[in-house]
Amino acid sequence: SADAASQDRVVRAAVASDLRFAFPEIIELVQEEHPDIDVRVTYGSSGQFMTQILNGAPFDLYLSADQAYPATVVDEGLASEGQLFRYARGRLVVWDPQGTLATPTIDDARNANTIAVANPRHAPYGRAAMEALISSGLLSVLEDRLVFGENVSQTAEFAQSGAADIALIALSLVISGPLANTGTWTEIPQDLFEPLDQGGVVLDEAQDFTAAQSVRDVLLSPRGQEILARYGFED
Amino acid sequence: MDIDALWLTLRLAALTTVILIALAIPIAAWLAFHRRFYTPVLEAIVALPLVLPPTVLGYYLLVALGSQSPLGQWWTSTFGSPLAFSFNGLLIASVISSLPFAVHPLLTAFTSVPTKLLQASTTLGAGWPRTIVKVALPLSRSGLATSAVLAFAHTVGEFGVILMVGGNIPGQTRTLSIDVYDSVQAFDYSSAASTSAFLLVFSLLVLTTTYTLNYRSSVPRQLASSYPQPVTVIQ
Amino acid sequence: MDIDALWLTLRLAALTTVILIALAIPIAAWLAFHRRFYTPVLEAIVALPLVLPPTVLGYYLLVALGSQSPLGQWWTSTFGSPLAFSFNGLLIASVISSLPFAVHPLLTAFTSVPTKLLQASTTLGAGWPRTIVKVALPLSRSGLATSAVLAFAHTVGEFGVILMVGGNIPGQTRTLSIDVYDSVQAFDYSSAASTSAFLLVFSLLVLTTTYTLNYRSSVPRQLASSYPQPVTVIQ
Amino acid sequence: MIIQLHGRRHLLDVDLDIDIEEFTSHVLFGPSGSGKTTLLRVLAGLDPLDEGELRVDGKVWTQGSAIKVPARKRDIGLLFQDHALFPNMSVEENVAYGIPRAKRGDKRGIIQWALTQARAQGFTSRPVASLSGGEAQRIAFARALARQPRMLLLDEPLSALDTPTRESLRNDLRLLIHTSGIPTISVTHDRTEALVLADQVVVLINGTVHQIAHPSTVFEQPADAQVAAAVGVETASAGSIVRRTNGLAEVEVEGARVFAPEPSFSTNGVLVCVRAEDIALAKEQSVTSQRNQLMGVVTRISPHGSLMRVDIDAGWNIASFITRTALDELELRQGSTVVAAFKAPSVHLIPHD
Amino acid sequence: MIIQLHGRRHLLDVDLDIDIEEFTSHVLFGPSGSGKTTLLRVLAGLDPLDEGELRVDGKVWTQGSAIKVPARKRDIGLLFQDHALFPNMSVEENVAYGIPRAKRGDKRGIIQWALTQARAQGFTSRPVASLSGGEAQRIAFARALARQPRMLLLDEPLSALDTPTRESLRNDLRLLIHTSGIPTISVTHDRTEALVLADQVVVLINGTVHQIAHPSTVFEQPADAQVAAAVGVETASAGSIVRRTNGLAEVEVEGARVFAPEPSFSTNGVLVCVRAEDIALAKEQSVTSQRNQLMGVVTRISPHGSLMRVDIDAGWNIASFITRTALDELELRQGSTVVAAFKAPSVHLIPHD
Ligand SMILES: Nc1ncnc2c1ncn2[C@@H]1O[C@H](COP(=O)(O)OP(=O)(O)OP(=O)(O)O)[C@@H](O)[C@H]1O
Ligand SMILES: Nc1ncnc2c1ncn2[C@@H]1O[C@H](COP(=O)(O)OP(=O)(O)OP(=O)(O)O)[C@@H](O)[C@H]1O
Ligand SMILES: [Mg+2]
Ligand SMILES: [Mg+2]
Repeated sequence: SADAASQDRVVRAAVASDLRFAFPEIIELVQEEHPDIDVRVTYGSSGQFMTQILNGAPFDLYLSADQAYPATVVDEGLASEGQLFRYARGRLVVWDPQGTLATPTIDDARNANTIAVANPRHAPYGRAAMEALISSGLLSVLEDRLVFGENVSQTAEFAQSGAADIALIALSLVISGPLANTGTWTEIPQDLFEPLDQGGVVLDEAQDFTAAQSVRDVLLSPRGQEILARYGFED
Repeated sequence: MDIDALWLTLRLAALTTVILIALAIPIAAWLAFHRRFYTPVLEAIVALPLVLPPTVLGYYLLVALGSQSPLGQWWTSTFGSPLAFSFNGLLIASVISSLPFAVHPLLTAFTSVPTKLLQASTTLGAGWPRTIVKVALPLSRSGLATSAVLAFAHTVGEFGVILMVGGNIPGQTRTLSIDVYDSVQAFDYSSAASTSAFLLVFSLLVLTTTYTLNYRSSVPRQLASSYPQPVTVIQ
Repeated sequence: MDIDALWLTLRLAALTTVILIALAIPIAAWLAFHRRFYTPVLEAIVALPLVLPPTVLGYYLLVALGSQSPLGQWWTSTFGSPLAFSFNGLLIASVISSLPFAVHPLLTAFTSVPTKLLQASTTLGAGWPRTIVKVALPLSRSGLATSAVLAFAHTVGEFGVILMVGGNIPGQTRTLSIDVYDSVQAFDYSSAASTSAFLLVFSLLVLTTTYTLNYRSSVPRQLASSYPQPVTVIQ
Repeated sequence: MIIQLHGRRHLLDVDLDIDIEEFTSHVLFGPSGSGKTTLLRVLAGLDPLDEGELRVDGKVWTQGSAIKVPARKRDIGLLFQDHALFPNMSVEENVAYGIPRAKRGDKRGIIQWALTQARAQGFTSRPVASLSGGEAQRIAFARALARQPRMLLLDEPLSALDTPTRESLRNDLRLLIHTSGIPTISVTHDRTEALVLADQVVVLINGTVHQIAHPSTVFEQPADAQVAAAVGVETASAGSIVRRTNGLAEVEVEGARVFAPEPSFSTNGVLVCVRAEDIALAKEQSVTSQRNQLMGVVTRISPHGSLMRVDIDAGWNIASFITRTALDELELRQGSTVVAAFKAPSVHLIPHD
Repeated sequence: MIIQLHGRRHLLDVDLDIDIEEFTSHVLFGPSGSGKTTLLRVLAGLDPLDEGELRVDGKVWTQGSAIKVPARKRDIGLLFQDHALFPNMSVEENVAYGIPRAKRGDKRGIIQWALTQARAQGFTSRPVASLSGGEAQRIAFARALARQPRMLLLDEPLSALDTPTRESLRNDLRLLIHTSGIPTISVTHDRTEALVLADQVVVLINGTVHQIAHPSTVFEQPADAQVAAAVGVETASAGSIVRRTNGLAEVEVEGARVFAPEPSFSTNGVLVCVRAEDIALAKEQSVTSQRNQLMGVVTRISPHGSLMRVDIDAGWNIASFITRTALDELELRQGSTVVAAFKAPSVHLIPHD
């Protein structure tokens, strides 16, 4: 990144883990449209980002996996209401990493010994997965076969390592990146859980506020939304 | 607070400590008393579990213990239940991840046992095992206590490895430390604070008791009377 | 591999080790040689950072060092840059989280220095500082090496605290262990494996060197010639 | 320097007032386990007292369990019974350790001097672990000496040495103490050592001081039965005074009668002590100045250092040291009849029972 | 049991063949730093050899740096010079530690017996840290003994004891060795100890064996100048044989002429040794069987144990031990003229230069 050094417009983005595979393409798009902007990304847990932002973490743009965290950041006075935006809606799938089932459905969970879901207490996909299990009346049956990952990535690792039989995780993880060709999956109907709307915010303290807004604009642009769609998000 | 988690944590920490001490004694004795040119390498290897981030160590352990691994399969076919996401799996994982803390302080203590006393033991006809149990170990009480304390405390506080290998199953593999972690992630700070405070006070009690007992018994009974006053070795 | 992260890790681990050793020597000496009825409590307190899960410890440290805290605000107003999410913040956090590993082995070693030698030193007119530097410390080489090795290895492997306090900012607070963690989260197992392997091999070299030097110099030069053969204390 | 120690510590229970400048060289003499090391440790400030106090020149150094002047400020050179050399240092570093800051300029010279005094040149740069027992003892002595302290406490300084080295070091030590003028308290078990070294001997038995006197007094006129046993008076038996005339006492002891100088005390129960070297042997009784001439039978002949010890049953069991030459001349063997002759002044009476 | 040690270790470099059953009690005698402890450690299997081998009854125990029979299988009771008691055990536990499994049934009895032999009853349940130096030494001895090993190696077993305890323990030890029949090698610096204990003395100087002989031979007829120095022959000066007649040699030594038995060697350069206790003093020359009568002047009078040492310049500087009684009778003081008389057989010649 020899020319990155010559750029002086830096945007430090805290990005939810489920965008890990999609976001690099967004950055390429930013480069194309604003060659002078250098986007530096940190992927991680949305909740942890919020804690850090509340304690002064030097981020300019925060892309969360839900809408509540960015709203809290606004409530705490670190961003203005007007900077809140919604950029995507996540999709939930049932994933069979071994590929023994051609089209694994949520009902196939009945035959699994161990089902991995993200921790519903703090991971948005975990909450959604639990709602889906409740709506389909499976929770009482499966309750003691659930294992809880710290986040969707770890939940996928439970299954990918062979320790869990199936996992309820984000679509974005199984159609792109290293897991793309592993196992089989089917989407869980969106009416089984509250929508996984993902929001973000540009922070007041942003080093280069307009540049951060530019990145947001690229993300929300049709070309940006098209990329997200390819990586398993709805708008 | 979660009584199940407390009970589980206690059982795990106590069992891990007992197993670790049982393992650490022969390992440390061998490293201390059987020096070869490669001994420093082995000493370093024992410290290695520390170098990997716990989650990563946990991932590798999960792969090694999971249902796809030979060990995991053998275990399942022998004992009827899988090793990953079980208490036994947790135990193995925390033994491995706390091994350095158990071995190294004991090794230090063994190294400072005067060689002449070990030689006296051998001229009196004692072999390795007797010499270690009767001479080296009693003279290494302080190292043994440190080993036990560090192993216990680290197991109580460990969560990366345990989360990965255990899957955070309530009542089965959810320890207090995972509980605190969950609370923090879920912004339930009051619950995190009360559980943390409990953990700290409880550990303080256990550790203080260990140190006090160790100190008491390291001063021979008959000499104790000569220490009615505070003992300051150097004025 | 990420050269920035490697360099950062090295700097952090080396500085942490140096600071910890400098802190551990007086603390351990005081605990070992100035025994009072409350000493076991202090010994236990030193072990407490271990009991909290790293993320939780990290959270409390973040709150203590962050922009909302008096310390954080003072630091920012004095040094012009925030403490949290900076290298200095990381350093403070890792010093605190690795403190037990530095203090306890050294404490064990100090405890086994023969009292008579300390007394000999005082009758020869030496006070505390000289006695510790010239007598207790050289006779505790093995404990000192263990302290340094555990502190170093633990800092290299630590990620919970560092992730929380540092925020995983590339080039600033992203250490190798966070890098590995990131790779695992991104299912980039080959990169995780190669970085892990590097970490392991690198640490093995550092630790082996430490132990070898320690062992070499603990055998007085003139005596070394009498150990051309492997040294087995007990046959 | 006046040392006043009145107190208890473990078995030790002493009332001791000595002036270690009047008599520069004190020897602490007593059987194994009598509290000699404990006493030195209390003086050095390494052990507190269970009760009582230690004053030096009127200043309180230790008061009960409180050590008022810490060891490092007492400016004492202590030679530990088990040496306590620093194993992490070379010989030279050990000796240099205690040299006060002010004298560091001439460090090399002081080290050399101390090593020479201790007869320990030649292993300066050796690691301590490679020293033999006797070598270690000499280095420990050099280390205590190199401080040039205001008081030297030597716990069995020569016990690990061979006879010739010990003899010459013993003489050197005496000279050193007197030329340097450093008051010294040495612990020893060895009679010759006490005789050569001491200006004054303190006899410590079972934790209490039994006698403080000139060395020859201690060995020839022990104050009581325990001292007699401790200094190894070969013949010490209970008897009773049957008559006192002209400054002489006639004593009945076992089957025999002997004459002794009339004691100052008035009790008649006594312990009759005669040192074996004061008893001469002859073939026959003769007219000499020797008051006591007892006829007896040789029961045992055994070597004793460079002398021979002859045990005689003369009614009373007595022992005599004679030279090998004399033994040959007298043609003694077990069962021979012999006359044991000794002057009245050689007989020392101690009140008893 | 035949011990054949041919090898080097540090300074030690010996060719030693001894039968420790023929002579049950060996004493290893030599100056400080001569390698005695090293030799015992090699025998016990604690130290390897730098080169060479150790065989016992023909079986290889140590071959160079390889210890073929490990220490714990050698069935040896070793008393360490610095005791090496286990500080974590009581006195009793220390003594019990080495009792073989087979004999554990009578453990209590054996402990009692060993403690009694070591004169160490009375502190059985004490922690080791509270023992005095001499007490620790006796416990260490009891611990080595309680094993009832097939060989005892005692490194200065009595050095920390007071004279009376040492004397009686020394006699007991001799008795013990002979009644139990356990072959023993003891290290000592003390001449009386060697004389009392040894059936045979091995003189080790500077790492090499200089003489193996009966104790009285070693002390009266040292094999060479170093042995003479080590055993502390008080007078040993270079001289030369000027005439040999009738089995007598006339030797010129410094300014004097003395007679000695004609030696078996033919060189004329000799070291003339006379033990101080063989020299009698008289006021005047007289007609006796004593060949050598040298007139001289007293240069120094000093105590030597229970005797007095008188140094005389008779052209040749000689020393004599006499009793205090004799000293008084002769009315000797510094500067007195005196005749030193000694028989020709007391003069021992050693080839020299
Ligand atoms: N901490 C202690 N507790 C109980 N008794 C002790 C303690 N320390 C020493 N003693 C006892 O006090 C007595 C005196 O010990 P000390 O070491 O002063 O003797 P010592 O005269 O130096 O003997 P030695 O000549 O054998 O060295 C001994 O009987 C010893 O066992
Ligand atoms: N590891 C070593 N390296 C070098 N020299 C050593 C070593 N160990 C011992 N020596 C030397 O070997 C010599 C013999 O030592 P040893 O301990 O056998 O003497 P010793 O005859 O027992 O003397 P002492 O009567 O003083 O105890 C000493 O000069 C000693 O310094
Ligand atoms: Mg003592
Ligand atoms: Mg020795």
